[in-house]
Amino acid sequence: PEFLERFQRRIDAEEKIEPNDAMPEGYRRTLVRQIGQHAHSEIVGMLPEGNWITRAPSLRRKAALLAKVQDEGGHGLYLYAAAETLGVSREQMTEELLSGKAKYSSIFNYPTLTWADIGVIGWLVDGAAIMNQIPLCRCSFGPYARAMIRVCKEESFHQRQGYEIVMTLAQGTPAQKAMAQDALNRWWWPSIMMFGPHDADSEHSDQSMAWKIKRFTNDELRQKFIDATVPQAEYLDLTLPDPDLKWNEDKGGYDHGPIDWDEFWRVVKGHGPMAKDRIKDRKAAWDKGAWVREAALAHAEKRCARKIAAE
Amino acid sequence: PEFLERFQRRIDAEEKIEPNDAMPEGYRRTLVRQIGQHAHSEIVGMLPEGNWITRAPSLRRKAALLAKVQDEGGHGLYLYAAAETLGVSREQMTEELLSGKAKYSSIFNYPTLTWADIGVIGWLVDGAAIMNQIPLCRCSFGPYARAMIRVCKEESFHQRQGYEIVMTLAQGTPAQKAMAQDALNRWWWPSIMMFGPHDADSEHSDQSMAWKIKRFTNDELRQKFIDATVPQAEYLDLTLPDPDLKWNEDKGGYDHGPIDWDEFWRVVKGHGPMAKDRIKDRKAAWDKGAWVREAALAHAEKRCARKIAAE
Amino acid sequence: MAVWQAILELADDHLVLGHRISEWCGHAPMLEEDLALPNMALDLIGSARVLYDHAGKLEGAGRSEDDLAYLRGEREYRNCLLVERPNEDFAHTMLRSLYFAAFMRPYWLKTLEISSDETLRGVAGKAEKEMAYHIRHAGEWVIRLGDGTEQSADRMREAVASLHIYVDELFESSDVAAEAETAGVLPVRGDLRAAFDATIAQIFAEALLEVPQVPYPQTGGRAGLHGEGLGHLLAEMQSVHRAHPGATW
Amino acid sequence: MAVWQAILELADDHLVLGHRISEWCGHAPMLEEDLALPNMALDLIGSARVLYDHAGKLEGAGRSEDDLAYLRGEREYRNCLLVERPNEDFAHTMLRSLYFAAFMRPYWLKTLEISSDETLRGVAGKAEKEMAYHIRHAGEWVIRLGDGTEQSADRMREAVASLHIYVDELFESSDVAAEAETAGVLPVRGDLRAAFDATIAQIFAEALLEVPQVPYPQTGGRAGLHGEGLGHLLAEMQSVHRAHPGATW
Repeated sequence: PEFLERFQRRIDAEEKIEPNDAMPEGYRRTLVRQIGQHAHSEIVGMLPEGNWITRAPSLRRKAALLAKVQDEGGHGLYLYAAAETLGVSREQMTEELLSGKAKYSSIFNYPTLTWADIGVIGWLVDGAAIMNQIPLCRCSFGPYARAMIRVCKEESFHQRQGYEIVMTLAQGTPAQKAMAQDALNRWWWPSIMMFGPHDADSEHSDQSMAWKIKRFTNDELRQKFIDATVPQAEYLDLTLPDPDLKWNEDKGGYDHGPIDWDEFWRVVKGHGPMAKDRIKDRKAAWDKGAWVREAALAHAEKRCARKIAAE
Repeated sequence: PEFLERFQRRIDAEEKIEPNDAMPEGYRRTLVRQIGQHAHSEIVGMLPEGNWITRAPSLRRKAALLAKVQDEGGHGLYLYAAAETLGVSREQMTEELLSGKAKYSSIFNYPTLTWADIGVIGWLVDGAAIMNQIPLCRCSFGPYARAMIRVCKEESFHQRQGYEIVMTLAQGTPAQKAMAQDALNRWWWPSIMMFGPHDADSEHSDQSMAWKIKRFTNDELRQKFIDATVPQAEYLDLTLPDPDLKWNEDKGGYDHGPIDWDEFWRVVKGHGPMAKDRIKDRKAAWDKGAWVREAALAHAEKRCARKIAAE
Repeated sequence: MAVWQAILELADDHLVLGHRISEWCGHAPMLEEDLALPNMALDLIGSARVLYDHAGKLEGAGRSEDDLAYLRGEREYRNCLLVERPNEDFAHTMLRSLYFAAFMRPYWLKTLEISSDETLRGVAGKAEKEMAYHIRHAGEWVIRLGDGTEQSADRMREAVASLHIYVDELFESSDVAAEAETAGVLPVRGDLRAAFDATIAQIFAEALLEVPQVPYPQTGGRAGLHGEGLGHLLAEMQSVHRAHPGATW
Repeated sequence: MAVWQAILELADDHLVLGHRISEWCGHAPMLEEDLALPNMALDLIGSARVLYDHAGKLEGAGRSEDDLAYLRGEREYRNCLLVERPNEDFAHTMLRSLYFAAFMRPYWLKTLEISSDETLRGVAGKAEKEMAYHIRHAGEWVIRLGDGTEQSADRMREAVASLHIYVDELFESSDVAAEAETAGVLPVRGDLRAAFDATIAQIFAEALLEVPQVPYPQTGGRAGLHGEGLGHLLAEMQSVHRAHPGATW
């Protein structure tokens, strides 16, 4: 209890907690879960966008998309590294992902159906992710905060790129504009849901706020996101698929229609349209690569043995 | 020797030899090799055409191509059955194919590069096959002769269908006509080579002629094929890629330019462009299907055991 | 009015499943199946052609069977999700065909009985028999694999776990289907559940398989909300046709 | 005059190999390779873009990089056969990249030295360094797998047996390439054999691999005589672009 108080005082003083510092078990556990989920999301997130690399309609877009998906892998890599500072190995986290024990962002269990999805994902999904992640750059746990600074910089580049793809489509042929509107219709609500349940129904929030792992509530972040996105959609002359969306002068923000929480929980619980396919896909890649990882290990050992023998 | 004479008399009297009849070992061996090769050719021949089923440009053509490739599988099946009457199992023949020990028609080691190839293969490759096979309907070995009657009927349907595809292309857009001409350029010489080396260089011919396994020489069949094909090409306003091709009044047939025998032997010896891919492809399918074949066997045994137990 | 769109759903089901099965061509586990699989594909593509032709005529905009098959994108395809599922292995492929045929056989029988559309009754008369064959052929394989080796039983169970979540969608009527049903042109999909369940129950019993509970069935195909595989299937299927606009084949 | 076509051959090599490598995306054997493989693909596609752009300008018919990449069919592509070979497994993929880079590195170095074409010297200056990295990265994997486990050594030998037959084509000059070489725009391909052989010999020695004799090398890519895989690759790659003629992306 005394320790907990001291710890909380450090947090309140905005001191960064570093891996070798003493920390409450709950703090550690929360971070391992959150960073792990975040890392897994980056890894699984490579799949829906990766689905369009081989069909990107221009070489410029193909290169940009490849680079983006690569960045996501990079985010995964440094998030795993941040989690590893808390004593959990990448191997262990990978196994938890593949066994279905660990979660990842539900948004990636929706399919990418047209090229426009690539634009809209960049614009909305990366946009929502940034809203969530900017406060994490000031997270009390040092390695996570530092990883997030780098992640956010790249994400905001992706977001601009996505918006630009959508703009090109919105200003393109009628078929292209329809494709953009269709993608927006499909991704809007899932993006809104990325901020999680309403504050009243959110489980982990209070303690995470106190520990400064979290700094804004789900609803606060969702509001920011909507307020930022509505004028962007208007600029593109695209319609957000929510007839209840309207400016509320009093609160200085937009009101939105009711969220379909049944759909939210269905997908969170692992019944999203692509849920099985994503894990099957990752598992197939992992299993198929086993012989390569084994060979790399065997070779490193041989080399090491030779070096010792030569000394 | 007395036996051989009696056997030859039966052959000369155009009697059919049946599986249970006594026959010279050489006769049996020649037939096993030839029927086996023929069966393998049908099986491997499913691959180059199968390559275009998923891309056939109209539903009518897609259905016709599927049916054609299925017929080839059917030919393989009854040719294997004919070979089995000579005491060699399908399993054994399959292993010889996959190990590279048994040969199949070299023509299938060329790739199908455009949709026009499907037309030209039907027209030329099936056309050449029919030339080779019609005399086999009178082959001295009964099961082979009977199988060939059925095969020839279907092949000649395929040949007309192929010619009709080429005709549609030749009368289509400039791009389609160019596609047809290109395919003809690539398949003409390999088709001509399907009849094998010149008579002077042909190994197995004489004995096969005496045994009435073969009834015409390679060059005779090649000449028939060329004479039949030249007017068909002219009718389509397509050019056969042989500048030396011209009518010879004296022999009442067309003369043709020199055949590239280096190319012929290269491909026969297993260095055709698709040689490795074809065998790899067949082997992958065979290996991937092992568990299915095992399960079918296991189930049949279980069922049998249950039936006995119930009696 | 919306009848042609309901027929289009049927046509898409048949073409997409036929195409998937045709992907096996030359790569089946045994030669007998290299003959049987194209047979099944041909039945399905044959029905698809008549259905597209009929839908195009009812639409009245001059679209041919090939226009409908080759010039619509993934969002315009209206097939159910089951038929677009990837081949995976022979267990998945056979189970997918069994599910589809176990639904379509009573569907066509009912069409014969109730439909006011002569062309559809014509398709139904032929297809009903084909579907009976598909049930028999695929069903026998499901039994063989389910009650075969340990490995084959595992794969069969895995196929059930993968594919059963797409079964409920078969019985859902989209708005356009409901219109066609009300008009007496096509049977009510939901009415066919008992027949389907009976077929599957019988085969699963012999195959030592359990019919799983599905709390959250996957749907969306009738609204063009497909999985990620269909786009690749169509990209390949339409590639030559689209590269030569307006050509005749 | 034919120089633009010689540059097109180069561009096709780079795009097709880059595309093949990009097919791995999200499916590499380890996360580090999920970063390294796109890097290699990006290098190649980056070079392809400059080369297409340059070829289009030299042709003078107003064709853009995307026109050249997306609107030519399989018979018009002029890449060598090596780069279109399927990914198969990680051993094949790494060996394919090693062969290509071991050829391209001296090619670009020589371009820097002799070419009269400023744009090409620009590409060469950047690409030479990238190819050095590809040799290092792919070469290290060839060594690790060749001298790793029994299984990995088998796969590596199998990759060599599959791919070495496509090596000789790298050093063949097509007619258009020969023109560009005579004009002093591009290096003579055949002159680079010694550099290539030295790179491979060194890596194979460490990887415990033998350089096979190839009595019948496979060629034809420069005449548009490809394998059956390229058509499928292009069907997929060009599908969206071709479905929307004239659109801007």
